[in-house]
Amino acid sequence: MISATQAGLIGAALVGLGLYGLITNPQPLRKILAFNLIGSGVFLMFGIIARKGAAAGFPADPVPQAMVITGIVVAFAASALAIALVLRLYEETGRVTLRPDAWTKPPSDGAGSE
Amino acid sequence: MSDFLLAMAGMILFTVAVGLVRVLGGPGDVDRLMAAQLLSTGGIAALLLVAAATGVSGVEDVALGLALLAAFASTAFVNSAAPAEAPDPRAGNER
Amino acid sequence: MSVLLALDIGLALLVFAVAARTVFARGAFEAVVDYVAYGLLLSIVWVRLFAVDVALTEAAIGGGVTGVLLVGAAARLRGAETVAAEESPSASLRVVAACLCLLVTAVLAGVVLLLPYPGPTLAPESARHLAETGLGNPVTAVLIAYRGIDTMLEKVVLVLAVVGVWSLAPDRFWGGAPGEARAAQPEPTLAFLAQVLPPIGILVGVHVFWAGADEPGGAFQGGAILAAMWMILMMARLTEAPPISALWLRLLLVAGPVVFLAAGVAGAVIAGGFFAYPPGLAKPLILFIETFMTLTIAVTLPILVAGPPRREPVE
Amino acid sequence: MSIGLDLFCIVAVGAGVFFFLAGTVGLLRFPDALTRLHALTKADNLGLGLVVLGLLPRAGSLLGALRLIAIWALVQLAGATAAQLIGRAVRRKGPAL
Repeated sequence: MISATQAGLIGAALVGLGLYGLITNPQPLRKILAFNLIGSGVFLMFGIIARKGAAAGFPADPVPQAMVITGIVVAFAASALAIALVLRLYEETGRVTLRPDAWTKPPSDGAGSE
Repeated sequence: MSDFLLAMAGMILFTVAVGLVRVLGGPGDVDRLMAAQLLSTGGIAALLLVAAATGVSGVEDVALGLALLAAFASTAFVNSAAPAEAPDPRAGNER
Repeated sequence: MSVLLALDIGLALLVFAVAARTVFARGAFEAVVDYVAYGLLLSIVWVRLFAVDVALTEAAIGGGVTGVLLVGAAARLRGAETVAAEESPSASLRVVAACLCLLVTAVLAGVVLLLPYPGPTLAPESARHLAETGLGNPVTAVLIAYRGIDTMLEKVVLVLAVVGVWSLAPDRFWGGAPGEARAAQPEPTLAFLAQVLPPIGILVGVHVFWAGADEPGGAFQGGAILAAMWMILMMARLTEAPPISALWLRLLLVAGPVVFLAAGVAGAVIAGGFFAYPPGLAKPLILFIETFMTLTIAVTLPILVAGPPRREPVE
Repeated sequence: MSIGLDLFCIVAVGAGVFFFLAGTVGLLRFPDALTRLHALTKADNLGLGLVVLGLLPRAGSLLGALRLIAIWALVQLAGATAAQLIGRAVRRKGPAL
């Protein structure tokens, strides 16, 4: 059971790491990656809950496992949509930034133009 | 015996991962891809060893899936590195 | 046991190190390669958690399909990188963020350490009714039988994601095809791989789907492997993505949820409950539903990776 | 399981690990991208190949053994193709890429 606890601790650490990346990284693509790190950290915590629910001859509780499988697929769909949005933004404007003032000021004053 | 297999799995993973962590900062994108490729092969080997040592069923299928997809990152990279609109005319007769 | 423990600790540290590289890497491409390696390591962790079904999903989606999506995006966003680098947050913000993240991690770690063992579990419940479904794999039973409505709605989410991606198309491309056109002269090496791999991959995909009734595997995993095979054909440009107006494409995209929903409604009429399966017919019915779900996954994932249409429709 | 088979397994798997080690060292120490590629393919082919060889007697069934061999063959295919693609990319655009 000790290995399951480790996986849970790593899950906790991954959530923190992903959160840090999400906050501090200015590039949208990197934010998407960081968000996925948070997601997989949460999935790993589901993993430890499943493992601690081992019973009835199963090495792990199947219900959290099934939820994680569903979660992985949904996380992929969300990432694909997010990436499509970022790419469209880049194609349309030639830059990718989430800073609000970059869009209200004219592009000539530094933030980056073509 | 299973301790030996697990130790070998650990050694492979450790070796390959040390390579990965060093090379990922490395000189070029190509080196990073190579390190990832090596990790993929090493991961498959480690999975097979762990499966043989712990007797969890179905792990071979995971390794099989990873083996099928082993070339995907490199393929996607080469595809996106080459200019996509105009297929390189030299690609066919470059020998 | 002690060797296994050392392996687990090493694996855990490795996962953390690669994840940290994903966050702190300098360039976007570097981070993407890190993330692909991270997905691979994660599937080994799932094997160590005795969740082989999850490991298969992570291997197929995390390693293969997501890798293609991210590498492609990173390559196309190369030009935007230098611009974005100027916008790094100040050092004080970084410190505050780090403290916040440490706090979150500490709380979650505390929760993990305080979890009771043995914890609350639905495993006995799953085991009790497993025979009625005719399945041997409890995870498949949860996905398709006990919590069928979740799985059905998750397929709807996939369809919504496709709608979202397609809606980003400029008006003139609506009804056209995403991605690159088929090449007159495909890159020979890639073409070789794309000709050899799919027959094997289709076999493996169908095997994983079929084995999923009794062993680790199932519709998600099998479908993801099939999806990867279509993607390699498109990457080698031996074939091209269909125009989004193609009727067969749209039918396949919705086939999974529609068949699932129809089975659920039929259950309400015949078996006396929404998503109830008539006794004795459960297993064939579940495999029937799963077949369509596999097809839908196999089509949806490549279409999501291909993105919005980028070519004008051919009249 | 007889001692002979165990010994075979130890030797083969140990040799496989050696090739992974060699491949990694090569990846870290060789001077340019193409030689590093050379080191990488050795680990792909021989490292995994020897590990699979060592595990074959423990596969249990013929089908299990075939699956192991299939995994190795697939990695060979992927490794060979990836090496070709990477090598071409290096030659076309220079190692910095």
